[in-house]
Amino acid sequence: MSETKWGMVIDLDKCTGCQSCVVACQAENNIPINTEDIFNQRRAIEWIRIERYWEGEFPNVKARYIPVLCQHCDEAPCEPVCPVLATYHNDQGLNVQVYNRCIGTRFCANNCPYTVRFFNFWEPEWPDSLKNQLNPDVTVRSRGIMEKCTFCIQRIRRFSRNPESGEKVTERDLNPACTNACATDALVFGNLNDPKSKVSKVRSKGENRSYKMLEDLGTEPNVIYLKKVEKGTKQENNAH
Amino acid sequence: MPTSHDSHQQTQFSKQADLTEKLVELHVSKYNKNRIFLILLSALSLMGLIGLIVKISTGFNNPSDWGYYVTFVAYLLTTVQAAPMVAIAPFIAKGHWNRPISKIAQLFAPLGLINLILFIPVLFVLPSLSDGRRTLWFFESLKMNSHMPHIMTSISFICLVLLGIALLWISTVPDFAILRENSKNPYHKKVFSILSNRWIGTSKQWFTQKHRIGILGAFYFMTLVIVNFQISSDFAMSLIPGWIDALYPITHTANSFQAGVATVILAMFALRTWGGCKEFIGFDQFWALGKLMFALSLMWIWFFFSSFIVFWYGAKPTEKAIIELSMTGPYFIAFLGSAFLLFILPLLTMPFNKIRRSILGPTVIAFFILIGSFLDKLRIYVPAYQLTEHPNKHNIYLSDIPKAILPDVPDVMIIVGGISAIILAFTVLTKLIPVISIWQQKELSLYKIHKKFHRTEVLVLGKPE
Amino acid sequence: MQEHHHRTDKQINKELLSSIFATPKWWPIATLFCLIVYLIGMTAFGYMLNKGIGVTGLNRPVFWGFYMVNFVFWIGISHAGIMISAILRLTQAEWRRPITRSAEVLTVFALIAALQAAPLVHVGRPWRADLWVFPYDFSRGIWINIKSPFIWDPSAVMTYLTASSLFVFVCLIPDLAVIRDRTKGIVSKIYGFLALGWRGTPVQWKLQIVAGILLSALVLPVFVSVHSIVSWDFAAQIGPEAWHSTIFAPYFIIGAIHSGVSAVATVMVVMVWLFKWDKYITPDHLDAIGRLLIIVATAWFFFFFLEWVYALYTLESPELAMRELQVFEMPWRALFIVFVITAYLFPVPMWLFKKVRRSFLWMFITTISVNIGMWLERFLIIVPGLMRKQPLMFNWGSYTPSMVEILMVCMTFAWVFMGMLLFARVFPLIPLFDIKEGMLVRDEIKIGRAKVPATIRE
Amino acid sequence: MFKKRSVIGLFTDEDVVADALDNISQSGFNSAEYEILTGTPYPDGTFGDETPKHKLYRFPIIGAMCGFIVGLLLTAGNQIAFPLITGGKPLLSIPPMLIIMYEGTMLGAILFTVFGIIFESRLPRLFMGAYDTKITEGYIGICITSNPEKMIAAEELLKNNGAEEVKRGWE
Repeated sequence: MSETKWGMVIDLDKCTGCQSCVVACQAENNIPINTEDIFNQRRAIEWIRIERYWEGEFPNVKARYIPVLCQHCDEAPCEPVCPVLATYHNDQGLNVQVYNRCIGTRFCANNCPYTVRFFNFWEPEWPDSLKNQLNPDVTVRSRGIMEKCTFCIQRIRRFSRNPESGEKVTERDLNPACTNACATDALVFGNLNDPKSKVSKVRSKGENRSYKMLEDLGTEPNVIYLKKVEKGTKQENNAH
Repeated sequence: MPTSHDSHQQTQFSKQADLTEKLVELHVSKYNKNRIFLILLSALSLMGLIGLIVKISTGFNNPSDWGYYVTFVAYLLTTVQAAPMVAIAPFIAKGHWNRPISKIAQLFAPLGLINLILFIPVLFVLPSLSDGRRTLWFFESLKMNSHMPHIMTSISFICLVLLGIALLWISTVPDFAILRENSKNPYHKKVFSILSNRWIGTSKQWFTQKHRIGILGAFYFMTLVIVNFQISSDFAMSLIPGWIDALYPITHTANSFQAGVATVILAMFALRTWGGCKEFIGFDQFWALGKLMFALSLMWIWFFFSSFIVFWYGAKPTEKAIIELSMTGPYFIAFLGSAFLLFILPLLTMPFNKIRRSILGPTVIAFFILIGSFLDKLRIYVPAYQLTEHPNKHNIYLSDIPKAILPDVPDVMIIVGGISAIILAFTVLTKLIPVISIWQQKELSLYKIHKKFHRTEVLVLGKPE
Repeated sequence: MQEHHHRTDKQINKELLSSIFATPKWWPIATLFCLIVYLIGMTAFGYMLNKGIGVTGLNRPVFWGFYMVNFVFWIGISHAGIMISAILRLTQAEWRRPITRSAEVLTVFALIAALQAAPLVHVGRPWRADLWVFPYDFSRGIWINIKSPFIWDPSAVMTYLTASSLFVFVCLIPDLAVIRDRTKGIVSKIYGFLALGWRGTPVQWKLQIVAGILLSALVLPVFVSVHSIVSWDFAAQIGPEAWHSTIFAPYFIIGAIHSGVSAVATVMVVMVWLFKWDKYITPDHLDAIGRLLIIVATAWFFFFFLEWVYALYTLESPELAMRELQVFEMPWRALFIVFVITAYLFPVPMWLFKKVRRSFLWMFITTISVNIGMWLERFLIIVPGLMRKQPLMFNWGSYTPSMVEILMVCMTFAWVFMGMLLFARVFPLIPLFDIKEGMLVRDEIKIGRAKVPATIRE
Repeated sequence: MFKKRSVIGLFTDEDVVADALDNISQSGFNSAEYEILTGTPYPDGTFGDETPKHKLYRFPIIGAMCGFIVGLLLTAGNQIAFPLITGGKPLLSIPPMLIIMYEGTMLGAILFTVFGIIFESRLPRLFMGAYDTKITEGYIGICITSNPEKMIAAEELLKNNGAEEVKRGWE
């Protein structure tokens, strides 16, 4: 059991569904532009997406937002099915994807219950004006391979490298782009094994509202969701 | 070539006549040496009856006491009541080798009565569907009667037994006619003439006879599958929370055929050694059944592995729990035993012609397969009945695995007594009904001819339409 | 009852080698047509190779489509071949004799078609996919993941392909000798080389017969394992809830036998129509295979029923949603109805009539309909399963195949027809020596006036 | 082996062949020197010859063992050589190994069987020796292979025993 186990807590009570995390992720991770016809082909790539569900009947309809990203499961179904070991579990609890090894059987994508794995159906293209904004730390994926949320592993690497070059490394450098972009602090990232880390604190605070997505599949996700607080329920007081 | 045919024509009548004589003689000959044996058997069966009474007196409130009992009922279903399949399947496939042993297999059908009696207490043990468990009867959704499993299973069980008795009777009618002619005792004559149901052997009667046997056999097969299906799903699977295994009924049935063949092999061996049927039950039968048994054990492991790999790979919490419950957990020994006896042992022995083409080889393997299939039932049924009193049986999780329990004294008494009762009943039946079907033997002698082919002796097998 | 045409060896050689020495007029045209369709499909593949998987109809979450369906279908077809010949050899059924070879050859070509259908073409980077089976990037110490069903697949399919091709070759040797003796010059040399100098000594014949039985016994377990493993590609997954069922292995197997035996029957009819071998493949053979089909089809239907019952038994929302999609939503509903009718409700009642079983035309129609149904069956298992993966309705999708996929499906069919035609051009599709042996061991028993057909056994 | 010569006689009737074989064996040719060639598999001992012996059954067993071992080494070695945790499954998981080992076993068994068939039936045979294409037309041939000086006797023997045609060949 290694001391670091990266994880995320998503407080649905704070999520406003503003999609800023999605935009930040697209910018950080060199995700190809999802044009209209790509959307119509149902081949859009968004490593983190906001799923919107309607609850109740008119007139009192409630909109529910839930940000879904790779859950970095401890017992990830996507890992064992890859014939070429292009995806495996590293010692920091991350579910990593090795682009060079991937041959694109799309087996992992089928076996992911959260459908958060994406296939490059086309060669990604950017208009010349945007070519220079690509993130140099992140590979530009070619066509025919899988990709998915990495918890911005490039930032984790930079953070853990902890350069002696004097530049000061803060929590913000570690956080994935989505977490930093979240206006309401709904996403909290950090080391789940370290009780002093912010993520552990938030988790323990919201213990009674916490759940994992599709828990009965036993995939042991490292992304913990905190239930939305209904008005007039006793959860309300210990929500904030 | 024509010469051989003519000679065959001439000998035909005399051949048939002395074949009949020989077989009748074999049937009526009283071999009394096994009197002590019979007394012993009846004593043991009596002990079993006592055990049953004791068991019932303890009441049905605690299902986990009844685990071994239900296992035994399921076991009898998969051995004794599956045995007639040996007679049915090759008959439909127009096989010749099974003619001498078809009656032996059919003799097991009426023994289902014993199992039917043993089955009655199980109905009281099985909880009603009102505890909200998953069930094939979709209790909640279809607003079914909460005792659906009890009712339906009893119906199909009774059908199975009745079909078995009918099958035995119909296929014995011509032999009864022969006995009617050959018995001196007027009382016997009367009984046989009733049983033989005015059989005089017109070609019409033979025609209907063939079709009756075929149809009854097909129905017996279907009913057997259905009963296996109901017992395995309603009396085991649905009691284990979160166990969704669409294949288990099939595994159960396949194992029942395997055990049924094993049962018949043992009976054949007994009759060959002590019943004086040496010249009718030969290598061919043991060889063919041995092959069949081997094929069925390969089938068993295939079904088992297909279930296992899906659970192992899916590794949902419930699936892990099931694997621990029925394999790696409390009943690990039983699982190991069943896997070894049902698959590994046949695999290591049966491929070799020396063993397969002998009398003793298949018999020994059959004996071990019977033990193995009991262990195979045990590791499923016993925990299932421990779980019915599980604290959280209503949710799909199987939070804590129960400890293994051993059979108590009444259980052992019932199991030993039941088996001896089966043997006793079988022995008695062999006295009443010719163990070697006379008409089948005669028909066989028509279609199976040894003939000279240039310099060598060949076997000519006729395949009537 | 059965009409027997007794033929001398000379006649048998002449008539059964007619496909080689007296090639029919239509042969070049038919082969050329298949070749053209095949090349069109190959062009489509090249286009996909160039542009990427995007040219197909695949999307998220339906990552597997026509290619996988077609793969499973052809694996299924490939099964009957060996199944028929092996089972019938082991049970020493006389009516096997004229159909074993064609069944085995069908197996080989269907397997190659399956390889063309999915594993090598449907991946994102085919130029790397061929490194699966071998240690992958071993120079960098990176190996394959044997836990993946996609590694079990190649191991099983390759074993099966090797086994069945060797099976065909071994049973071909005596017939190759026959052709060797009928040809001159270089052609004769080639056939002689393939025949390995066969002379027909008792030992050689003995081994030939033993080999038939022994190889059958060895190939049967392989054939069972192959389709089980293919089914575990799906059943082992927990993503698509509807796939995660233990019954898949036997269900796929029995389905494969159902479609495959029908395919063999179709091939029999076609052989009679094209090569006029009606003296060797008689209505009796069709009758026998028809009876077999009734049993197989009913067994398959029982498994189909079981799979449904236990899907409902789970009472899990994605399962129910998937079944609902299959039965109640267009166009899936229409496909489902067509599938049930063509795969069972139409052919099986037909086979109950002796007239149908003994008529070439009707057997052709019914067996073709079975295979249409079985193709749809695979489609209705794979695609709806992916469309309704999990309770997260936000990700529920749909799928429509693109032209490229359709062309590549046609390509595989063209490949199999072409393969059979080419084989028939160079090798006998009906095993000569088996027929000759059949003529030799055929006998009859006179009982009174009746003549019971009989066979000589050792 | 070039010392040997061989001669073949063609027959049509099985019983004639059987008698001929008797005479040949009586007139000092041992069973290694003559063999029957047929275009059809006849039941054992049709011509009164002893049933041919073969050791085919040991081949698949050896092959199965080899295949099993290879499969075991490949799968186990593979998982140990490149230890990556996937899906929380044990590093050395048995069930997948079983599947591939099974395939290996069957492949080994089948390859060895085919090899055994070819080996046991003494194929490929480089020199056809005395042979006639009529044999695949239903004629039954008796081929006598022996020292050159015994050829004349053999030819006579075959002619006298009702051979329709006698040909010489090389061995």
